[in-house]
Amino acid sequence: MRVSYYPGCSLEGTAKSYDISVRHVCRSLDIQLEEVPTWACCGSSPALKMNRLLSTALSAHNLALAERQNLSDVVAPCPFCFRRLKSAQEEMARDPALRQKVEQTIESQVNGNLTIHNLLGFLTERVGMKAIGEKIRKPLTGLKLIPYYGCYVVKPPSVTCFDDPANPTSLDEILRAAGGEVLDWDFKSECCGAGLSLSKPEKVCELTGRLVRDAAWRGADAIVVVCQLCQANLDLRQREIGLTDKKEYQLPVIYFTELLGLAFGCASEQLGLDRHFVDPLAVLKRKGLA
Amino acid sequence: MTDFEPRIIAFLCNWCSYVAADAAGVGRFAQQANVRVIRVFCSGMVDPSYVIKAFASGADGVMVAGCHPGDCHYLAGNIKALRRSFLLRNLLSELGVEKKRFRLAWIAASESPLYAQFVNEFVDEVRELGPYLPPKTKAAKGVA
Amino acid sequence: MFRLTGALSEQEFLHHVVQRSGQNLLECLQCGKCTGGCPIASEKVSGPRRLIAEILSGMRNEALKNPTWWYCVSCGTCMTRCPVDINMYQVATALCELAQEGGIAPSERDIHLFEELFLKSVEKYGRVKELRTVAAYNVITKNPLKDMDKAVTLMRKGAFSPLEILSGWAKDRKVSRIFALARRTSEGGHE
Amino acid sequence: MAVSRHYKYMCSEPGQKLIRDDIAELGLDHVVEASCSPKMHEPTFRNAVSAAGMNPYLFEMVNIREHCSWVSEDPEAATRKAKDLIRGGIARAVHHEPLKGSKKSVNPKAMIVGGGIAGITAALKIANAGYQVYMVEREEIIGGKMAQFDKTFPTLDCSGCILTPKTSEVGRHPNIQVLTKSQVMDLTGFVGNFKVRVLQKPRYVRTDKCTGCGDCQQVCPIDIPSPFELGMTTRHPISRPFPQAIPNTYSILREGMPPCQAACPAGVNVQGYMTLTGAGKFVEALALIRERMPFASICGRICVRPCESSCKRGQVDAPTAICHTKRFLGDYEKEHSLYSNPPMKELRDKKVAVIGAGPGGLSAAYYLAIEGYQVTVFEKLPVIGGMLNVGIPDYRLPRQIIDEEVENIRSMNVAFRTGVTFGKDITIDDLEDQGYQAVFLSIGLHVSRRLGIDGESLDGVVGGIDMLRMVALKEDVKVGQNVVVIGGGNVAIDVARTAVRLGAARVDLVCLEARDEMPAWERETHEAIEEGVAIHNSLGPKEFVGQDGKVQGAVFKRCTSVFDENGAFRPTYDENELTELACDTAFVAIGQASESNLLSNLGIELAPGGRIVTDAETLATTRPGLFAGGDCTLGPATFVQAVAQGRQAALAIHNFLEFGGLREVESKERPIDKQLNEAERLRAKPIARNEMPELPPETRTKSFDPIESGFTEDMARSEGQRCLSCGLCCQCGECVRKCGPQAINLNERERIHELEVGAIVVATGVDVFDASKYPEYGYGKYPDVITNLQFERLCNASGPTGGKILRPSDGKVPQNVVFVQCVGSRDRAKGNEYCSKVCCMISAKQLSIFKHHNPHGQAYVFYIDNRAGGKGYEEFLRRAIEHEHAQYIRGRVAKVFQDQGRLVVRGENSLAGAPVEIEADLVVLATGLTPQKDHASIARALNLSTDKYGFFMELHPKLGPAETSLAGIYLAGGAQGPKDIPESVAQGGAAAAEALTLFSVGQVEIDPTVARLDERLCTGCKTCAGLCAYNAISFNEQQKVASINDALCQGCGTCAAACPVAAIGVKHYTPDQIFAQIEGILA
Repeated sequence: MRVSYYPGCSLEGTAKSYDISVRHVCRSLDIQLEEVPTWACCGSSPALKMNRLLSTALSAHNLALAERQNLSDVVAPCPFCFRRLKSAQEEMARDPALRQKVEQTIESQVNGNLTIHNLLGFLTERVGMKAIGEKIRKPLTGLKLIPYYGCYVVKPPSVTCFDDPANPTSLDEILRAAGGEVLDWDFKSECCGAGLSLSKPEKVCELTGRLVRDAAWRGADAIVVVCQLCQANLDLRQREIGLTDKKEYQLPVIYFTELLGLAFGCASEQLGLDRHFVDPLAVLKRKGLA
Repeated sequence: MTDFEPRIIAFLCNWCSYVAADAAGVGRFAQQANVRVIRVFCSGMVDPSYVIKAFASGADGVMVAGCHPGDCHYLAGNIKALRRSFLLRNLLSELGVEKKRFRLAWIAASESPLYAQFVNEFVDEVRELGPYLPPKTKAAKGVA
Repeated sequence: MFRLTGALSEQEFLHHVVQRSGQNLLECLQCGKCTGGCPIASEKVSGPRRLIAEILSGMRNEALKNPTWWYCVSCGTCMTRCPVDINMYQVATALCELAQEGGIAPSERDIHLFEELFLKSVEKYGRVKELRTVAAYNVITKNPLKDMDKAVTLMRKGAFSPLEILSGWAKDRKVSRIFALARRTSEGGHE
Repeated sequence: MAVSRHYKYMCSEPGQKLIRDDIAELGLDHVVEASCSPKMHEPTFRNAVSAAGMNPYLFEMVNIREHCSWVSEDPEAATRKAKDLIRGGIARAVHHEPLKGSKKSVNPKAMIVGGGIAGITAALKIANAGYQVYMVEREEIIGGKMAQFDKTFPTLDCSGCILTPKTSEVGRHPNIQVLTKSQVMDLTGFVGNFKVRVLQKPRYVRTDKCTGCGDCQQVCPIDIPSPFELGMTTRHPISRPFPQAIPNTYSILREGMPPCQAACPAGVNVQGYMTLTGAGKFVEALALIRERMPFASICGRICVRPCESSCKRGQVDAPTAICHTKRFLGDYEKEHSLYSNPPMKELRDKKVAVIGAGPGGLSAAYYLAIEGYQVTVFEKLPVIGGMLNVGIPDYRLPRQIIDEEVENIRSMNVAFRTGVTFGKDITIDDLEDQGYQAVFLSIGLHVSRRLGIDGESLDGVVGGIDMLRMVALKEDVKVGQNVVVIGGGNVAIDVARTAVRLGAARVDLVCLEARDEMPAWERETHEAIEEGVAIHNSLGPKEFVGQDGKVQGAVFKRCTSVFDENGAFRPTYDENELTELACDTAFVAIGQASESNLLSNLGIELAPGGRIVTDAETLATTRPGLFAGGDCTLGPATFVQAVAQGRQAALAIHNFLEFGGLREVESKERPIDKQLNEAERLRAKPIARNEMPELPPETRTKSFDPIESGFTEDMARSEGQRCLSCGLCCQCGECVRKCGPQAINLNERERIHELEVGAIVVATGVDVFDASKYPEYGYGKYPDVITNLQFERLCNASGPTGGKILRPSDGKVPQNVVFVQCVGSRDRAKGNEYCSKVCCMISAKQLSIFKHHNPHGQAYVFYIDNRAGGKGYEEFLRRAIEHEHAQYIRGRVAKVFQDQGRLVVRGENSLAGAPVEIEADLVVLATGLTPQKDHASIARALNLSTDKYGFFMELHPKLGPAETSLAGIYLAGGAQGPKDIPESVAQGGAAAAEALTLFSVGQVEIDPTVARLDERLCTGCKTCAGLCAYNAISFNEQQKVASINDALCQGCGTCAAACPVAAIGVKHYTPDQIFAQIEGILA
């Protein structure tokens, strides 16, 4: 299977391990990721807030680039990129005047005929659990995992059209398929503070603190994420959270693709698992997984 | 004296005061739990001997309540009760019952808060008086 | 004292927000389910319900200075749960644009700064240069050593290379042009 | 005790089965059940034990819920109480005997109290089922509050369009009799057999004759704020609220007799003629006066004016100048020669003699002449008018005025014979011989009372009224230079002022009374002082001194007090403190007496003072055919009293001659409250009292010229317009004269109907909270702050603005309308904690209507919560916000104020967290619903209970919402609690279904709990028989014992309580049972 691949800025920056593991997992599943040539940033939250047209135009620009690849599907591992692409395509379809304005801005046509996937959705819906299950070589037996979806992949459902925003289960299914022990919790799609990491770190600590504490209380070995913002916010703030609690949190925050890669039998260092702030390898080793 | 909890018998007319007492319940108008209600058709039905009997049997107070004058379900039974009460009071004082231990009241069906208030005031007053101790005379014997 | 006289102009602000956002705020029930679930709402940040109340009441200044839409991380929780399907991003965008047009200074300078730097990076290179943006932000906010310990750890682990900051990146002229065209259309394009 | 069981839901089927099974299996013969009130479930359990074959009266129920658990805060004490009660119940049950009730048929007629939409619904359903219905409505029309609404929510149906078909159906339904202006007085009987007394106030217009043409209201001179239009426009007292009203006839709003008329001894319709005068209808005004006072000109000059003292305008500024206005009318008539005789009956062949041509005699002659009698007036004096002529000086009442009024009477075929002394020149027997069939004696008091002190016979000491008479008859009166007048009454003042005019240099008036005790009219006294009369108070005459038989002075002693502690005339003196006044003439004006020797020969009863004794109503003396009135029966009385008695005598003589008996005089109308009310204060037009122009003191003492020169036409009219119309309708008769079908009867009086019905539906509805209880909202202060009911009228096509929403202050179309919610709802401090339920929707509806009228207007609503619980309600409310763009501001309004002439509403925008002010053109207060103001009297009349607000209590809040604790009485509509129209209609239907169920069953079971007599004990004292209110006890003469009729006995037990030998007891409430219960409780 060949699909367009839109990694987004982070995946070539701080979330390198996400990119590495994604590519690895897809390769294992015989999916050929064809990176959208000269893709640009989706504008993310700042563009969305500051200028609606610009925000839509940036996504449309990327869609136009992707359309030229002549593939029917595009996959974006970054949930926000995914949402922006999907939202732009949908808004233009609904509002011809907007589409016209956007096309004038990007100076090219957008057909709007791509199927846009987030990675999680792509794997569960397009690839299927059966195909994933068949590839498991090293089940994650004994690993207690907290599935954390974050906001962007499921909310708002009118845009994402994916899973249940209040209680999503796709990640659970994948982790279970990979042989992990999935813990239930109520914060699957609660916010981590997202783009406030830099400007309002205290807000991020407040939001992630709740997540980390509950995950620790439930006895998780790791929090599994699908978003690089979630990963960063959860991974980097555990010391501050521990300071208020007079506790030391060492809860690894891992991309689901990294775990899937492990289960597929890949070596941890090939997946980027050694690049996280809170070291996941100790736990994985203890469980005999790394 | 503070531990004393009086026991009071209340004869309530079926049409007004008993309804008021029921409505006081529905409206949750709190009352001290010292009053024991006996339903009668009309305040005019309350024979003076009932009142005397109550005191003789250990009541510390007795109240009779009926409809307002002019509102009696039986035209004027309450007026008859009123007339009778003057004589009854005299009789009671002969028996050593303080005047304050007996009360006649007009409480309409609509006056449930008033009923609760009346009960509470009467209980307080009788509590103040202390227990009724019948004199060991022939008067007490006469009605037993 | 906020006084209403029934003048048509009192409804103007509401109309602008409704028009730009495409969201019929008159439908808002003021139920507060949005603010109840809003991750950024706090004692200091009112959250969407109150923000809409201000817009509905014609309280232009209060709404445009309300930090809520600055804080908004577009998590989408509010609109996921909204009983009348109000899309708060659109409202936030409309307010941001109206504030810019009205020359109202951003109530949250640090957020604004980060977002500016972010977009600057995108405008120039077509993509956001994370480390460079962070470093610029820390320098401008006079806190250059912020989170340095973490950066060092991550660098050591190979999560990223410090060279990224220094290395010259190719400019994306196409994206710069999109920025320019979008700005031009936005400025002149609104009714 | 065979078995004791505890079960949580004993009234449920499993619970009842438990009882039935126990009766069957254990063979129980008595059952005691402790749970809720027997008022609630006694019938349930009686049925249950019956089903198991036990007599229901062997069952006893103990109330431990309403009387214990629900009212006790101490669970342990409550448990003790419950145990005591249960013990009592058990002890009592032991004495229960099997009883069997009888059946009584149900009277299949219903009474609906209240003619609003709930009552109308109930009435129509019952009537359509074929049963007779009485609808008792307090107001003049049916329709209730709904008739005032413009549209209904949420469909915006026209309220009138859906209501009027219903009201007209009621109006013409053969099974429904509507009693308007009626109220329930009291109730006796029981379910199926009620007797209700209904008080019906007069409509004054007969519904069967009125054609609704409206001619009457065109001539009605009075405008009052319309209650139906909530004061936003005026109506005439004779009117109908709107053209489609049912009954579709006119009626008159009259509060009762106004205080002026009530105060007038002659009962002159003051309000009537003042109103007519105000409207410029002078001739009609005079005719109205003459119905009770033939002498407007005279009365207008000399009346003591009790009317003015009681005039309510006096509580605003100054009383209406009634008397001067009346004088104007009389004078106007003379000036313009407008007099014509009143309509007179055909001359009868009956002669009546009037003795004495004073005011009483003349009045009698006048009214007798109208009735067609041949009247002859005999007068001792050479002049006609009695004391008017010889007792009142010219400067107060010119002779010419008297002559002219007498002339009018003469023109009515009344014969006058002057110079005829009764008792000397003519006797009663003579009169009878001459064919006079009745005689009215009105001879007055023309003898001066004497002091009885030394020197009284000295030359120069003269009786006061003798002096006045001599002056009047132009006889020679010697008045010296120094005059002393003794007396403190009006006669004394007249004498003193006459003496001044006759040239006395110094006039001293001496009286017993202190200045403020003097019986003379203060105004007269004041004028006398102005004219130079010196007043000496608190002096009693001791003697006259003189020389050569001529008076030279008078000696007085200090009077220490005039009246004793009971207010009786009993002067005491200090004999040591003497004062002497020199004089050459002394007038003694201390009172008048009759010629007692004349009266004593008549053979009629006389009072000790020599006055003739008469019947108070008919003025008949003890001699048949001889009537008497005026001073000779009353003692010194006023002119107006004498006139009143003359008319009274004329009516009595007419009755005597026409019917041969002394018929009771007409029934009196109830007088209205003397205290000024707010409505009257608002009605008071800002007109100052007109002052009577009069001669200055220095001019007037020079002659006997009249002091007062009279009112001008304008003055009289403006006085008429100062009248507050206290009685509302003034009964001027304009409408009566105009009404073609002669449907109006102003003499209609209240009536009491005694109606027998089997079921009663109470649907008395709601009132609207009085918004002026929120002074901070400015209701009543600012005309543009109105209630939502007023707003309904503003929208209504038949309303005060013809359906245009215009603000009251200037009639402009409002741009900003601010609705203020919860005015009188959800406010414990104002006594209404409850939610009125309908106001949220009313405001949403009203602002929608407003926006339809004025699409560019802006509506604001201050609310606490939007309560839109009903089908389509929330959607309607959202439309108001989303489509009508009403700005809803969450927060209770703090204040409504005026800021530089603009109304401003201030409150918190609690959702935006900031106070806000709104400039308003119109503020609409969404006033809450309250019980009717007369809820307490309705509750007492029908023995119903109410909650603490005054809403009627239903039998059960969930399962008996349309029933009351009294079987046969049902509830519908807002009287039970705030409701909207569909709920009221639904409950009206439910109440009708209850009544119809009763009628359909046709029978009710009568409690067998009636009195029972033990004949062996009965001593035959008959105490019981006299006490029984139902005549159920008779006396068996043969056996000498009482006998009780079970069918009549109601079981009240009064007889039992009174029986000295305890021979009577009420079944189920016997002394044995009560004694056992007492012992059980106290054990």
